[in-house]
Formats: sequence, structure tokens, C-alpha cells
Amino acid sequence: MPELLFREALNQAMTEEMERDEKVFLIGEEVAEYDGAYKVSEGMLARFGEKRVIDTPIAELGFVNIGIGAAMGGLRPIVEVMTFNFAILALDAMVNTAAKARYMSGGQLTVPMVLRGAGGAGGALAAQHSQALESQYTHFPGLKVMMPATPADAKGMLKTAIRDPDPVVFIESEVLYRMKGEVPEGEHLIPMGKGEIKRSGKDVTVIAWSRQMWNLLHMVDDLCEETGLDIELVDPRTLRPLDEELLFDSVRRTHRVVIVEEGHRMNGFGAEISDRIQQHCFDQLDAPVTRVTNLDVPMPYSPPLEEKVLPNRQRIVEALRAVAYLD
Amino acid sequence: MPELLFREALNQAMTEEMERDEKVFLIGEEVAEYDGAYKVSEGMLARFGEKRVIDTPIAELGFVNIGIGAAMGGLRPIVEVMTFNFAILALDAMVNTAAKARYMSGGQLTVPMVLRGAGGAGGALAAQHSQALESQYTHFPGLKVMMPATPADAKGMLKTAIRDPDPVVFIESEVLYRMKGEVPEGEHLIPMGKGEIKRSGKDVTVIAWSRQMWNLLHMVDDLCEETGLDIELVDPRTLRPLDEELLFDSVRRTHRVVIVEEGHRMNGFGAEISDRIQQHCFDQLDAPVTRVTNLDVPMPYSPPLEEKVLPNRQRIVEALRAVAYLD
Amino acid sequence: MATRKKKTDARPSDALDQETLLWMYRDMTRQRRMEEGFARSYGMGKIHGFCHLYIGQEAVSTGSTAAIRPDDLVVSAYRIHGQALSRGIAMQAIADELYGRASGCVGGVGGSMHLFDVEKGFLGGWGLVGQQVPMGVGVAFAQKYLDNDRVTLVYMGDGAMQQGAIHEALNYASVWDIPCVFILENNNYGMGTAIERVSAIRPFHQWAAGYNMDHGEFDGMDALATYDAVHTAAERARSTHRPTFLEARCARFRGHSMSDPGKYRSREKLEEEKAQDPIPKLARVLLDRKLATQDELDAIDREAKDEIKEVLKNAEKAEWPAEDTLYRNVYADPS
Amino acid sequence: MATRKKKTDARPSDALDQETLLWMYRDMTRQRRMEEGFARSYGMGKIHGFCHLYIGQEAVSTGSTAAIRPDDLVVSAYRIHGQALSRGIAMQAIADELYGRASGCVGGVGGSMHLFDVEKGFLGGWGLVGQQVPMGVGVAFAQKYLDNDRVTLVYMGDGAMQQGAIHEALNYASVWDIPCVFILENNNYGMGTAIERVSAIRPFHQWAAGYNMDHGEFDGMDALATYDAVHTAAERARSTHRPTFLEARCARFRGHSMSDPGKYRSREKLEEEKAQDPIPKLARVLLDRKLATQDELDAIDREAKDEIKEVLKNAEKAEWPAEDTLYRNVYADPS
Ligand SMILES: Cc1ncc(C[n+]2csc(CCOP(=O)(O)OP(=O)(O)O)c2C)c(N)n1
Ligand SMILES: Cc1ncc(C[n+]2csc(CCOP(=O)(O)OP(=O)(O)O)c2C)c(N)n1
Ligand SMILES: [Mg+2]
Ligand SMILES: [Mg+2]
Repeated sequence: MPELLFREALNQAMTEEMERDEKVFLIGEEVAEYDGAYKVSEGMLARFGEKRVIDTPIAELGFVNIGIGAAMGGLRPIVEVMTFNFAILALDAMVNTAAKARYMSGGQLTVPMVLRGAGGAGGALAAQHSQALESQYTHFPGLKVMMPATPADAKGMLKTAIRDPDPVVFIESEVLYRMKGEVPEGEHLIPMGKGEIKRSGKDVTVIAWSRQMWNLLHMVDDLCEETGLDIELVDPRTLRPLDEELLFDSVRRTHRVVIVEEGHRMNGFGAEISDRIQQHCFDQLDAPVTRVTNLDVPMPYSPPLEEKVLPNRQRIVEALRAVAYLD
Repeated sequence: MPELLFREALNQAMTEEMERDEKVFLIGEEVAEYDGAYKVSEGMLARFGEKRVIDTPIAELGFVNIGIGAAMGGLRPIVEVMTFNFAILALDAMVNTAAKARYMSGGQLTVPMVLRGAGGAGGALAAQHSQALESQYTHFPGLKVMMPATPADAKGMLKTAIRDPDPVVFIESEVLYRMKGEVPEGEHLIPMGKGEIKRSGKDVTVIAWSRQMWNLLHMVDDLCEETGLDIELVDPRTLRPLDEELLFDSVRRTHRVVIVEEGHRMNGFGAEISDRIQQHCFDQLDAPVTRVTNLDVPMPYSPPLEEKVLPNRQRIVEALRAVAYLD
Repeated sequence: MATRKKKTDARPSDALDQETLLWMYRDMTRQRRMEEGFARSYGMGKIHGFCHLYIGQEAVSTGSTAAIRPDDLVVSAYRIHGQALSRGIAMQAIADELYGRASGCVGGVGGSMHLFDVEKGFLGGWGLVGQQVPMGVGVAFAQKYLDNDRVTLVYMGDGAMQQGAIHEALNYASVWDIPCVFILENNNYGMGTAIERVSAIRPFHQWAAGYNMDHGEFDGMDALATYDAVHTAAERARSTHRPTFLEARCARFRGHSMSDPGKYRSREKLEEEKAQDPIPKLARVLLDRKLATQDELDAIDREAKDEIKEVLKNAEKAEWPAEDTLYRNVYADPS
Repeated sequence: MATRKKKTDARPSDALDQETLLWMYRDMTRQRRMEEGFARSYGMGKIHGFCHLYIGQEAVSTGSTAAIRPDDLVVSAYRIHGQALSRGIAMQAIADELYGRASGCVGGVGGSMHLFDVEKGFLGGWGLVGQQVPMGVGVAFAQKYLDNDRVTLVYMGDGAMQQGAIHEALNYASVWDIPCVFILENNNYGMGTAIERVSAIRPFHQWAAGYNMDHGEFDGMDALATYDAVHTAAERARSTHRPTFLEARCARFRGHSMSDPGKYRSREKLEEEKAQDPIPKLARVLLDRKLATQDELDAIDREAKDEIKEVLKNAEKAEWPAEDTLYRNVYADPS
């Protein structure tokens, strides 16, 4: 299988879907002439022309609304936000219009669009540019939320998102754009709402997505060795709708859960997972569901401080030891 | 003690604080000449004049930002949003500016403001006007969130919020504005971050806030009778910072928890409470923490449908019976 | 780039035939009688939540609907009973919706603010002031992308004009040549707020010139003036893709919503506004041009009154939505 | 209501004395040499995250700082090293901040985009394009409420002009008579996007007339032209509370941020822009007016180069923030 960067995998997904369906187009800040702020859309303007790869001004509320209207009007927009920090300016459009259009119109309107871009910290970008905001979207019925952790998932999930009949919020990771992995060629589709056990293990279920799952994949062997635990890594991939049976199943086998998530702890998506697990696997849990999240502060700029705020190896190990009562 | 409507209690709090401190002022849509969309500011224009009671155009992002800037500039604004559904348009201002100003400036800037208005469903107002959005704010360090359930709490909490040195999101309930209760006169202050056991009981802890706590207060005797359970009602009042010890304490006595909350279930504030309880009271829980929330749909208009979506008595009873293993 | 009024030239509405003019009269009358009926039903607790009457502004919906094609598209806000009716949604379907019944035009889930009929090109029905405007630009964008010649009308109120979304939308429409017509219904009030208290921008249509966009204003209490302005703008959009910003000077005769006593407006001002009632205004044209007799006009009015009476009777007997309506249309049905 | 340019009248900057003019020259030179140093440090991995250089635009910060009082207030976006220095934040405190050290002007938590010094009236330092503008109006609102005569300058880029927040902010400032001066630094690009590709509004300051606001444009590559325009506007705000919208035509000589190769701008265009360099421009004035010799100007430049060298050396040795910095200032300390 060819190896691609994460951003190339996304590019391939968009390119293939745009070739397949004329109604798919890409719109956002710097997506065309600049090839994307993170080069995700590299070469797409040259390939598809300016009718289908469209630079916008810096007016998020406007262009996200235009994407929604265009979807209602018969198209399949891919709307790129440079980062999800900026998308808060357009949250009304997603929450009050996109999420509710089908419902309020008794099924007459549809909003088959993808809102995608970078989420999470990027490295010393400070408080306003380092937020993991997925739970701002998972809260709302009517939206779907996907967050891939590997180049292969990125491609397969984005293709699915583009074909989906509903608004999909597709959150990437700025840090992962430059990561490499094998990516299946052509028709590679990962179903909406389908998670994956990324590593089987029998002692502890570790749930994570996006960049945190990527990090775990690259340190899991060390973690197993250091703790003596056989870790199962479960990636929900789609946060809404959530593949809860996959999670519960794993928990029923391991009886212990650690959730590793980037972002603020309070009302982070991990709280929702934790609540569901304690509800559905109450008798199978040998320890409380334990979360490793950002420290509860805005993101500081200084690199040594940022390192402490993000989930890190030390805190993951502590959580693993805690749920396994190792001490 | 005098009896006041909930909205009169809020009015009294604002009036007293504006008399106490010249820097406090009220700004928002229809707050002045119209006396407030829900009459919360009735008579305040007449009393304080147009310098301190200010009508805005319908431009939420603008006037919330102006409130934040005014707070940085030395004032103590009370910014009224007609409902929190509309405040999504200004969420960027609260999340990216108000919440982070003190932190990013190394403590040089302060934002002593209150953002207040109606939250939750109001009665057949349909999908765009019926949202309980508290978890949109509790997620962010730097913000505080208060939600009173009674006229007395409304007054005491709002006075505290106005005096607080940090940005406070103060979410009222459209339905409660017309409810009556005893309200202490004068200097009545309820500390930030302090919950209350609103009814003591030994069998089940029921946690709720705002309108749902009000509803519970008015049906709790019936519920006890119907289920045979002695219910303890715990109102966190402030959601951030959360009085978690009060909650844990109650749970350690009753061993059973039901959380009743208005709004979407996924990533609702109840998920955060549930996560904390299972984390800190794991060994004391005799049943999973159980949540009664809105059904997972946008709010439909038709009254019989709306009734089904909101937490209702039948679902609360089922939850109580479930955590007590009554069947 | 103001739309030049060629005073001496023929107006587009001069070409309207008797049938169309009578349809316009009937359409306005039906809107009026329908909403008077809704007001009564609201008072009796049969309509719930918010209910914003359009009474007084009927010329805008009628005149602009007459000026576009059936396959054109309309996007609006929440004061939409009249526009929905003009656009061809059955009065019964509107009433049933306000009564929250399964036979409502969106099955009872939307209510007064959220009427839709995609087949009739009526795309609602939106409650966040001003936010339908960039969304409507998106609808129009899609028509151009699809290379058809459908035009999109995007309505907004004067209260929406201070929203950031409007600024973004006008810029997008102009810089990208989006075939839409913005129709600002300036009834002077956003709820209880007289527009001059909160807006530095006046006249609004003149401000739109700043976006390098054709613009103009018209008497929104006159169905024919509305027709003229919207027809010209719509044909411009159709043939050149250029958007136009139109300001309709109009007045609502009732409160903002059913709970508004309207204290912010003097009785004199209201009387002045009511003297501009668009329905008698069109009646005079019909009578002057001898296209109808007073008896015929009275008959139209009687029919409209009978119609709404019947409609409300039916609405009351209509079925409530089935419980499973709740869970439908949150997402597409699994296919 | 365009600001009339009385060509024959004396310009405010004519009254500037030698000391001030030399300060202006030194201030621009220090900004330039400081940022050249930052560029080198960034290349060596000592400055992290985003780093947006102001090189080319120094006349705007210097000219406008000279035009206001020390107790006036400044609110800006994220391209602010130069403005922070002009406003009196120590070069060492800026450098330490970019190096992420405890001795940075906000203790290392802010970095390049988030510089603040409230005592010096520099209120940052904001990363969401355009959102500082209504916030800045709020800062100015407070000064009027407090009945002092402090003026607030609110900076923004051309890329911010399509944001809804700008529309809302201009309307508020005008309708409420807010004593602020909006300074649009139009350097023609928002990141890689040439403004004419995404904006229907041009010239921007003319569009601001739609808000019933005084407005004007000036050569932002000329410190004295900047001084003139800002001084007039600031004194208007001070004495009448009326806001002004000013457009500075300027150019950044570097990429948007350190990672931008700047392919969207031709070499010729860049050379043309560099020919407008504001530092030699002011040098010519000083030499012409015989207020300085070339040797004296060269000495200023040498001092600036030495200063930044020293500053960067110190920055490297400065302490990292203590771990407990993390938890401070999320909320007010419990009192
Ligand atoms: C974003 C937002 N803010 C506030 C409201 C509350 N609100 C509903 S209608 C209205 C007045 C709108 O006035 P205008 O746009 O002039 O329309 P009109 O009612 O005159 O038709 C207000 C403030 C809302 N629905 N949405
Ligand atoms: C709301 C928002 N959207 C997008 C961005 C990403 N971004 C940062 S700077 C910038 C360009 C801004 O250009 P301009 O306002 O002209 O300022 P300049 O960089 O020229 O100083 C963009 C798109 C952002 N920071 N905030
Ligand atoms: Mg109006
Ligand atoms: Mg620029």
C-alpha cells in the first residue's frame, strides 16, 4: 500500500470524491491559490478550477452559512475552516441551521455538507489557537462528528463524510497533517459510526481519538512494558453517532478504562463516554473510569508549560496504574 | 419575607448593585424602553437613566464584545441576551476573549462582567428557541456559570455574580420568570461555587438545577410517595466552579444518584457530574448514575411532542425506580 | 450604482393582466383574513409559542411573489405566514402547522416561525435574526453553480441590519456575482426598538452601495411598486447573476408578536401607517382601471373570511403528530 | 463626511519638535532591528508557534503612538511587536515573551500574538481576526462612561474587513458616539489573499461613510502622514466623542508569518513596496530639515542593532516560567 502523509490522504479523499461527483466542491480561507493553510488542498485549484475550489474572505459565519445554503440548494460542499478555534464564529450556523434544518422542515431540507479543518493544539500557539472543541458539536442532535487518527482513517472517513446525507463535522489535527502512514488506494470507505480496536489487549481499555490515539499507537508498547499491562486501544473514530457497543464490549472484557483526550476536562467528550460506560457496564467495572485530559487552564504559550497541559506519558502511566491498582 | 416573582428578584439584585456601584450598568436588546423582553429590567431605565440602562441593536457578537471591552476598561457590565440561543452568535467573545483575557495577559486584564438571560425551553418555541446550552460555557476555564432555581437564589446569586471579578455566565429560565417565592431583603449573597441541599433524604440523591430543580421541588413529595423513596434534592446552583464535595457527600450517604437536566443528553452538564461521581464515589455507588434528559432530538413545536422531549415525571419515576432496583 | 428610476418609462407592472392583478388582490386579502383568524385562535390558546403577524406588510409578499417565477426560491425569517401563503402553501397546511398538527406543512414540528415547502420553493422559516441572509446567499450560489437561471429572494427585517451576518452576506454576494435579491422589509421596528435608535446606517439601501451592489427602495405598502422593483432586480439576477439590495418601506399594523402591547408606537403614528393599507390601495387601482367592481372585491373578501373560518375549524379537528414524529428527520433515514 | 484635507493649511506634524522626530526615527529603527533579530531567532528555533513580523509597517505604529497621549489606550490584533515597542514595552520584555520566559511582558503565557501592558495602555494582543474591534469599542465606551478624555485606538487588518464584527462595531461606535479611532492597516493581503479577490468593498474608508462616520485614508508608509491623520482623529474623539475610521495604505515586506514563502506576490510588486520603506523616508525629512546628520542616524541604527543583539542574548538566559504559572490567572486569586 502506498504511504501518504495525513494531509495527502485527506487531499486524495477530496480529489476522488470531486471526480466522482460534480456537486462536491471545496470552499474556505486560503484553500485555492495558497493550496491550503496546511497544504491539505495542494494542487486542487489547478485540477478543478476556481468554480470548485474557492477562496473566501475571513468571514467564517458567512461562508459556513453559504456552505449550508448551498447544501440545501442541491450541492455537497466541503467547507474548510482554517482551525476550529475560528469556527466558533460560525457555530450558530452549524447548531441553529445545519443541525436543525432537516428536522424543522419535516424532512424536506437536507444539508449534506462537511465542515472540516484543524482541531487541537498545534505547538506553542497559545490560548486562542490550541483548543479541542469536539464537544461543542457532539452535543447537538442533527450533527455527526468524525475525528480520524491515521492517514488511512483520514481518507476512508472523509470519503464517507462527503457522501453522507447529513452535516458532518470533521475535525483533523494540525500536528498529524505531517504524519505518514499506509493508505489504501481508491474506494476506501470507513462507515459512519464505526469505531476500531486499534490494538487488542486484555487488561485495560484505553479510549482515544485523533492525535491522542496516534500518540498512543506510537507509545503503547512502551506503556505495556512499563506497566506490565496488556493494553487495548479503542478508537471510536466517529464521536456522534458513537459506536458504544464496541466500547462496552471492550470494557466488559478488560473491566478497566482510561480515556485520553485533548482539551478541557469539564464537559469534554470523555465525560460523555465515561457516563455511558458507568451506566451500561456498571457491574463489569473494577475501577472508576479514569480520564487523562488537558489541565484545566487555557493553553499557555511557553513550550515547557504547554507540555504540562497536554495529556502526557507520565499522566497516562499514572492513570493506567490507578485503574489497575498497581502501587 | 416578601414574596417576589423570579424576575422581580433579578430586578432587585441588579437595582441594588447598581445603586451600590456606579460602574455597574445594564446593556442588551430591549432592556431599556421595553423594560426587557421578559420584563426583568422593568423600571430600571426610569430609575437609572439611559447612561446605565442601554438598548442595543440585534447584534449579539458586537454588544457582548463591547461588554467585555467595557469590563477590561474599568466597568462592571451586566450584559443581557434575550435568550442563550442567540448568544451562540457571541460565543467567540466569551470563549476566546472573556475566558482567556486574564490568563493571556498574565493577570493584567480582568473581565468582571455578567452575561445573563433566558435559557432552556419556554413552551412551544420550537427547535431554535428552546435550547439549554450551559455545557457550552462550563467547558471553558476562565468562565464561571450560575443557574438559580428559586427567586431567593436568583437574587443572592446574581448579586454575587455582579460583584465577582471574573466573567460569569448566568443562565435563567424563561419559564421560571413568572414563579413566585420568598426573597430576603437587602444584602442577600449566595457564595459563588456553593450548592445547596434543597431537601434532605436518605435513599436517593437527585441532582438538578434551574427549572428542573424548581419542578422537582414542587413534585418531590409526590415522587417520594409514589416510589416509597426518601429523596434528597441537591442543587449545585453554580455549575462552574462545581461544589462537588456537596454532591459527593450526598452520594456517599444515599449510594444512588439521578440527575435531571434539561437539554441534549450528549455532553450535557449531567455527563460531567456523572463522570465525577463515578470517579470519586465509585465504591459507594449501589447503582449506575442515571440521567433524565431531553430526548435526543431538536425540540419540536407541537406541545404534545415537546412534553415528551423534556424531562417529565414519568421518566423521573422510572429513573428513581431503576437506581433503587424497584420492580 | 442606484437603480435609476426612469420616471417616464413604462413600469413592469403596467404589463400585468387582469387575472394577475386580481390574484394579487385575493392573495393580500387571504393573508389578511388568515392572520386575523390566527390572532383569534392565539387568544383562545389554540396556537402556541411565538406568533408574529404580517398584517400590514402583505404587499411585499404578494408583489414580490408575482414578480418571480414558480421555480425561483424564497428564503425568509420568522414573520412568514403571508409569504408562505403567497408562495402557494395551502392555508390549511399553514393553519394546521400553527395548531401543531400532523397535517401542518412540516408536520407540526415547526410552528409559526418554521414553515417550509421545498417543492414550492419556500425555504423557510428561520428564527435567528439575520442568519438566513448568508444562508440564502448559499442557496443562490448553488443555483448558479448548477447553471440554472433560478433566482433567490432573501428577506430580512430592519432589525437584522445591524447583524454582522448581513455585512458578510452582502460582500459575498457582490464579490462572487450571486444571483439573489435581498429584500429588506423596513417596518421601522425590531421588536420595540425604533430603528433610528440603534442604527447609524440610513437609508439602508444606500449603505448597500458600499458593497458595489445595485440597490433601491420602494413603497412596500404598494403591491405594484413592489412588483416593479423586485421584477427588475430578479431579471437582473437572472440575466447577469448580479445581486440587488432592495429596501421596502413598510409597516406592521400589529405588535411584534402576540404578547407585545406596542407601547413604543404612538396611536397617531399607527393611524398614519394604517392609512397606507396596501389592500384598499390595490383595490383603488382595480376599480380605477375598471378591472373589478366593488361587489367583486367584496366577494373576494367574503370568500377569504369563509375560507379561514373553515380552515380553523378543520385545524382544530386535525390529528396531532404521532409520537414517532419525534425521532424522524433528526438524520436521514438509514438507506 | 470625509475628513477634508485642507491642502493649504498647516499639518499637525509641522509642529513636531526635533526630539519627537528623532524619537520617531529611533522607534521605527528599533522596531525594524528588533524584528530582524526575531526572524533570526525563529529560524534557530528559539521562538515558537506563530510569529508575524510587522516589518514595513513601522510608520503606522510610530506615527499613531506619537499622535496620542501616554494615558490613551491601544487595542490591536496579533501582528503587534512593533506597536508594543512603540507604546513603550521594553524590548527585553517583548523578546523574553517570544522566547516563552517568565520575564516576558505577560510571563511567557502569551507569546508573539498576545502582548499586553495595561499600565502602558497596550491592551493587546488578540488572535481572532477582527474580534478585537468591537471589544476595543467597549474599552472606549468605558472611558466615556467614566467621563475621562482618554481615546482608544483600535487597529485591524484588511483581512478583518469582511468580518461581521467590524460592521457591528462601526455601527455601535457611531450610533453611541464612542471616542475611538479605527485604524485599518491595509497591507493588501490577508495571509495569501489579495484583498481585491475577496472584497467588494473598496476603498474601505469610503465604505465606512455608510455608518455616518468621519473617515479618511493616509500613506501608512509615512510616519508624518500617519501622525497627521491619527492626531486629527484622536482629538476629534477626545473633544466630541465622535469616532473616525482611518485607512492606512501600507505594505508588509515579509510573509504573513514565518512559514509563508509569499508566492502570491510578485518580486516586482514587493520591490515597489520596499521602495516606500518608511525609515529612509523619515530619514530624508530629518536630513532635509537639518534635524540630524547621516552620522547621527547611522548611530541610531547601530544602537538598535546592538540593543537587539544584547536583548536576544539575555532572552536566551532568562528563566522559564515556574510550573505554578500554569494555574495562575485562570481566575482572580481568591481574596
Ligand atoms: C439573533 C437573534 N437575536 C434576537 C432575537 C429575538 N428577536 C426576535 S425577532 C426580533 C426583532 C427583529 O426585528 P426585524 O428584523 O425588524 O423584523 P420584524 O420583526 O420587524 O419583522 C428580535 C430581537 C432573535 N430571534 N435572534
Ligand atoms: C477568525 C479568524 N479566522 C482566521 C484566522 C487565521 N488568520 C490569521 S491572520 C489571517 C490574515 C489576516 O489578515 P489581515 O487582517 O489583513 O492582517 P495582516 O496579517 O495583514 O496584518 C488569518 C486568515 C484567524 N486568526 N482568526
Ligand atoms: Mg422590523
Ligand atoms: Mg493584511
